Amino acid sequence: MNAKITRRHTLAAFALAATALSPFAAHAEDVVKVGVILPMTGPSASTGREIAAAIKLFQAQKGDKAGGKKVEVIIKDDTGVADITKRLAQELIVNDKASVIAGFGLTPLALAVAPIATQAKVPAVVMAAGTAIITEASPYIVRTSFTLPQNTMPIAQWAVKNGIKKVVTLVTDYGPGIDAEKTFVATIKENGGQVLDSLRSPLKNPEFAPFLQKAKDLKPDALFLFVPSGQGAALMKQVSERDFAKEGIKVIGTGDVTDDEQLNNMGDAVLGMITSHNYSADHDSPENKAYVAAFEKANPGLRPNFMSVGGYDGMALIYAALDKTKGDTNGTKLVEAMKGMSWTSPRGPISIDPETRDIIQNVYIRKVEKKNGQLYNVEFSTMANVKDPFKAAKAAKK
Amino acid sequence: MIDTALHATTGGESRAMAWFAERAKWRWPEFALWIAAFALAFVFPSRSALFNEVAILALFALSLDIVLGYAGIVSLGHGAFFGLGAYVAGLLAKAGGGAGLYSDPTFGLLVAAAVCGFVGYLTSFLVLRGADLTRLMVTLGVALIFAELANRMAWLTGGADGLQGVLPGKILGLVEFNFMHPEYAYLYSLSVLFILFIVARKVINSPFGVSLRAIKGNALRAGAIGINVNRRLNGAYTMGAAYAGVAGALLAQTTAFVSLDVLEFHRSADVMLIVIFGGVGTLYGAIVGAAAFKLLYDLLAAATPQYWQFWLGLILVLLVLFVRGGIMGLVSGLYARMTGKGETP
Amino acid sequence: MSAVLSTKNLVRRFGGLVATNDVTFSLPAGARHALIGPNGAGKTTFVNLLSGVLPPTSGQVFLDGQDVSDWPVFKRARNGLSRTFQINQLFADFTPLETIGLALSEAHAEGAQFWRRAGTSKTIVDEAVSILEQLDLGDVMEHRVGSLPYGKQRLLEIAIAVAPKPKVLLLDEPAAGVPEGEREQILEIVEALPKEMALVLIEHDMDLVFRFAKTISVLVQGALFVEGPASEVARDPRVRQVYLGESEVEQHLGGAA
Amino acid sequence: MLTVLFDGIAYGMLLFVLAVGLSVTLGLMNFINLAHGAFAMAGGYIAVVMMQRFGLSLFWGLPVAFLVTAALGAFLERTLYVRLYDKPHLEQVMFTIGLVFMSVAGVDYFMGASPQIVDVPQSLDGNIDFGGVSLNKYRLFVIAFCAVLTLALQLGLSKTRFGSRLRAAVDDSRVARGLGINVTTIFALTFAFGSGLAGLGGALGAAIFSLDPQFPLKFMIYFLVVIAVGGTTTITGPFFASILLGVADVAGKYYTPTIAGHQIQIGGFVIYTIMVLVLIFRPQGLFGRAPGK
Repeated sequence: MNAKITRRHTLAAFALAATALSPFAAHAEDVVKVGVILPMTGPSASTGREIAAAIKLFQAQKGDKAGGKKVEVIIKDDTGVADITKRLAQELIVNDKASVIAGFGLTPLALAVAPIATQAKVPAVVMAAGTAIITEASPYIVRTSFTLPQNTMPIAQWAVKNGIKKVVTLVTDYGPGIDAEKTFVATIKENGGQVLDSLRSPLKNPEFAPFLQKAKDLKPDALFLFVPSGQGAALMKQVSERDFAKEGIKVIGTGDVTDDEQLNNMGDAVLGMITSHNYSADHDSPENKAYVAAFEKANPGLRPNFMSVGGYDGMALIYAALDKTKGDTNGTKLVEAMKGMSWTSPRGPISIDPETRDIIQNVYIRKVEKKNGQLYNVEFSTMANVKDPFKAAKAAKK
Repeated sequence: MIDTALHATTGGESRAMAWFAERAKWRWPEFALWIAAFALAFVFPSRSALFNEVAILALFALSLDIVLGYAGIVSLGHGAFFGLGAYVAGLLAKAGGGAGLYSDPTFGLLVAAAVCGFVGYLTSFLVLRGADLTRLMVTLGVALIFAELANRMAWLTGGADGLQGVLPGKILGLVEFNFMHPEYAYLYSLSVLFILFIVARKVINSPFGVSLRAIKGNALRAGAIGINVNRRLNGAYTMGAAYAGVAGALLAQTTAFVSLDVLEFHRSADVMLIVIFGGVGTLYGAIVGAAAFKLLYDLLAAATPQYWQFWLGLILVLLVLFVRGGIMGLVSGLYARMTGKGETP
Repeated sequence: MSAVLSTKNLVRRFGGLVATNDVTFSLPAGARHALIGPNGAGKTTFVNLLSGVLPPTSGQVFLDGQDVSDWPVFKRARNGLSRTFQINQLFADFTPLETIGLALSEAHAEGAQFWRRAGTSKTIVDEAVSILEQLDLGDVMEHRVGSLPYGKQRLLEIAIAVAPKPKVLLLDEPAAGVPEGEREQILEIVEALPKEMALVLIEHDMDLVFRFAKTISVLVQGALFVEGPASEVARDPRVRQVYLGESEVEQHLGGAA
Repeated sequence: MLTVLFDGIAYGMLLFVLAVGLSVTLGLMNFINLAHGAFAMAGGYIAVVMMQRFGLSLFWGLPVAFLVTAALGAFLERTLYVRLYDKPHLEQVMFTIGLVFMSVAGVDYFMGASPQIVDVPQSLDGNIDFGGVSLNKYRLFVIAFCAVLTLALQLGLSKTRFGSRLRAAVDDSRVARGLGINVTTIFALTFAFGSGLAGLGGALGAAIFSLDPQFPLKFMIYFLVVIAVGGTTTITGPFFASILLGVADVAGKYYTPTIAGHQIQIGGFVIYTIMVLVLIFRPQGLFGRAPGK
């Protein structure tokens, strides 16, 4: 009697375990799964949150149908650790039969997934990571965020035009930072400028003071800054302490530094700072006005930043590709459909370069100003249809 | 009195021999555990990527249990060897380009073990100075210096972008790693874990292993009976380092990628947590702890991707408040009750 | 007779305090020696210097004629210098069997073997069992040491030190804390130790000292005060004055006379 | 050059205020409290809430941060920590890491994942010239504040009855108990005070580093470094260790030696290399006493 009950219990437990562990075996033919892998916890959590919010907003606005099929988004947290990203990608493709994977908060996370995308022939839409080389790692990688050379070149050219001759660069010491540094330095040097020093601060570094002090002591015309999304506030706090303006040193950077999400927290010290970037929440277009309003309504207290539009446009691209293939989820066909796709995003007109699968977009020169008591990056100059300069230079050499 | 004692020796020796044999005997839950572990590959092949992570983590935890649980060296920098092993195996597989000796996975494991064992032996001399807090910080410092070196040597390691083009060859020249079949990678990692576990179990039950427990139990007495305490600890630390290197190598081979986070602080901290969580100085604690930790994480992260850390923290806190000796403390208590014996020695 | 253990001008200071003051001392093989002195005379420090637990500030220690002053504890132990501690130093999670097995495998230089199971060497196991039975630990040899009664633990403390058959054995208050009824057993065991083993007993209990020791050293304020055959030391008036409680000495002298 | 020293000292002073409580708990109760950083984070967020929600200035945020975290510390000490004093170190590690995880996720839940910034009061904004060197007013304030605090701590420890009892308890808690000193109460008060100091440091530091839920994990290593280098038996030890590390860290990042035409960034190595070297040559820390007599 007792034994029987125990055995029945054991069986039940097994069955339970089996359902918990096995993939959802039955899935209807008319569902397309999009596996999104983002850092939702850990140091890069804010990137993940912005993108996840944008994806939810997109689906709330546009519905869950594309190419005649239901699009189901599965969001996973990789905590920003590469081997977990890779495993999640593998599970999403093998178990959940995801037709597209997307997300990828940091460069190594995207690169870790590249071999899988290639082997599985599944499109990987990069919504955040910004090192130039990523799209070269697999023919199935398509990017809707930006590349750092793309965002850096315009500010470098702006600096040259505005009579800046001597510069110091300070970037975070990892892939994107080095990309930004190289692009900026090359552009300045090509135009006869002088780079006094190139400083790199460790990725995990709460204290920027010594680097900033060194930059100040070198007395350049301008200091160029790049830090990843999330560190801008801390950096600008310390920049404002140093009083660069008094020494006649202009502080410029990519828009990562004056990240919309944190801009309001940075205080008046950042007023007047000039940066170049692919997106500002202040971008003046009906698409963007609607986007910002809807985003802030769905996420009170959170302003959409450039990471969020990467996620939003990534979804737009996936939907459009599915529409074009009429719901065919063959990865090669999807990537083909994505190539050359162009549409108007909240950030302005964008398209996918058919050659490199990287994004072509306008890059704006902006200045931090106060509007209705809030700080915004106000765009005042546009560089239209910028291709990733890194790959453009490579193509030119060939 | 002595005379009577001498006469009373009948049977004492055989009883003693039997006691030693009994203590090292394999018990049924052990067989059950390993059979279940191998069976998982066939029952749930689709979750094998997760199981593979568990197996690698278990081996990593096992390596720390040798150092922490048996040699009693508190290390908060064991990730140094894990990362070193991963880079060694990754660079080898990259150099081999998917074929030949360099890309041979077994060769990669052996070289990783040798390199990490050697570096472990050298660093063991630094680590053995001082008490718990000092050792904690020296190991941590060494690991952080390693991480910074890997970051600086981007020409070799790929720096912050990670090491690309890691192409491990066929396992034993027969089976290819195939991401559509994560169970191959899992079975590979699990087999390595199993073999190294048997080796560790044998070593722990050897006179050397007994002397390690003695040193941990009472270093003063251990020295007074003629044990060269430092030399034994050098040995244990070397072994732990080599094991950690193999775990790192497995990660590099089965994910075909190495990034800087193999050397990050959180690896060392997590693995220490896992060993304590599972139960220190039990060997199985490392394995059970790794499995419980990963599966818990997987469940919690699926349920609440943003706030899983809270629940994991709560479990750790409750476990310390209400259970002694981690999961193995719980398990051996239950086992003792089931078999009606006292606690297993 | 040459000395198995000796010291030359041995000094140990702790800051300003001189715990061992210029001690030159020698112990012949097979000695039955007692080291006595009032509280704080530096007896335990002296034993720690002999066994290598503490390094000397200056002076030398010789074991079998060899200068071992900078040898660590384990090396002296391997060369035949064994000791017990005033406070038990045992492996609480071991069994007595395992403990003695370990001590023996170290003595046989098999302690670093890692590729055979402990307990497979029949000579060691047999020897361990016979030692345990001699010291009345046979019936508890499979019990956890931490759970043994204090008296048994004290016996094990001696057993560990005796097991490797040392040339010199330092017994630091072997009967300390042992209930009255069990002291006799410890004394019998000490008395029955092999003749060729040199023994040094550090003890407060004068019954024990005078029953056991053939020679005695008296340590006062870290320095050797008096040294000589037990009967002479007992009669020495300076010793009476400085150290021995008058009544106790009288009692022993009365007994001896 | 002077500015580098100045920045380093400011950084070191902050580290000291953040870490000193941990040093005392470790020395006094031999308890490894890895959750110490969580108290610092709590202090920082309390200051943020005071300033953002209630519009108070940082000057008010500091004492409130101190008091609230001290109360929190006292509460947790009495309810949770007290059960762990007899447990092995490793279980203390697991327990306090568990607390860290809970605090990280908890703060994330209530305050969000993005970094918070504390505004410096108007009067401390900007720089002043000091003999040709321009010094940041807020950092100057941090140095002055921490220096006064350290002096007060040192005086409190050496001159008051409580201080002498505390020293006795740290020296040998068994003997102190025997002398009729109520070690339990002393410890509870010290723990609360140490937590309060951490909270204060968190609030002070929030205006220099940004504050986010990862704070306890990010700074855990720094705290441990300070204590390992400074030793746990005094408060001057951790103080000098903090200053040493602060200056070394800042200088290591400022000066990049050029070897064979390559700039070598030593910034990432300096602190850890110093620590490892110190511990190899003085395992009990630079200022710690050797264990035993």
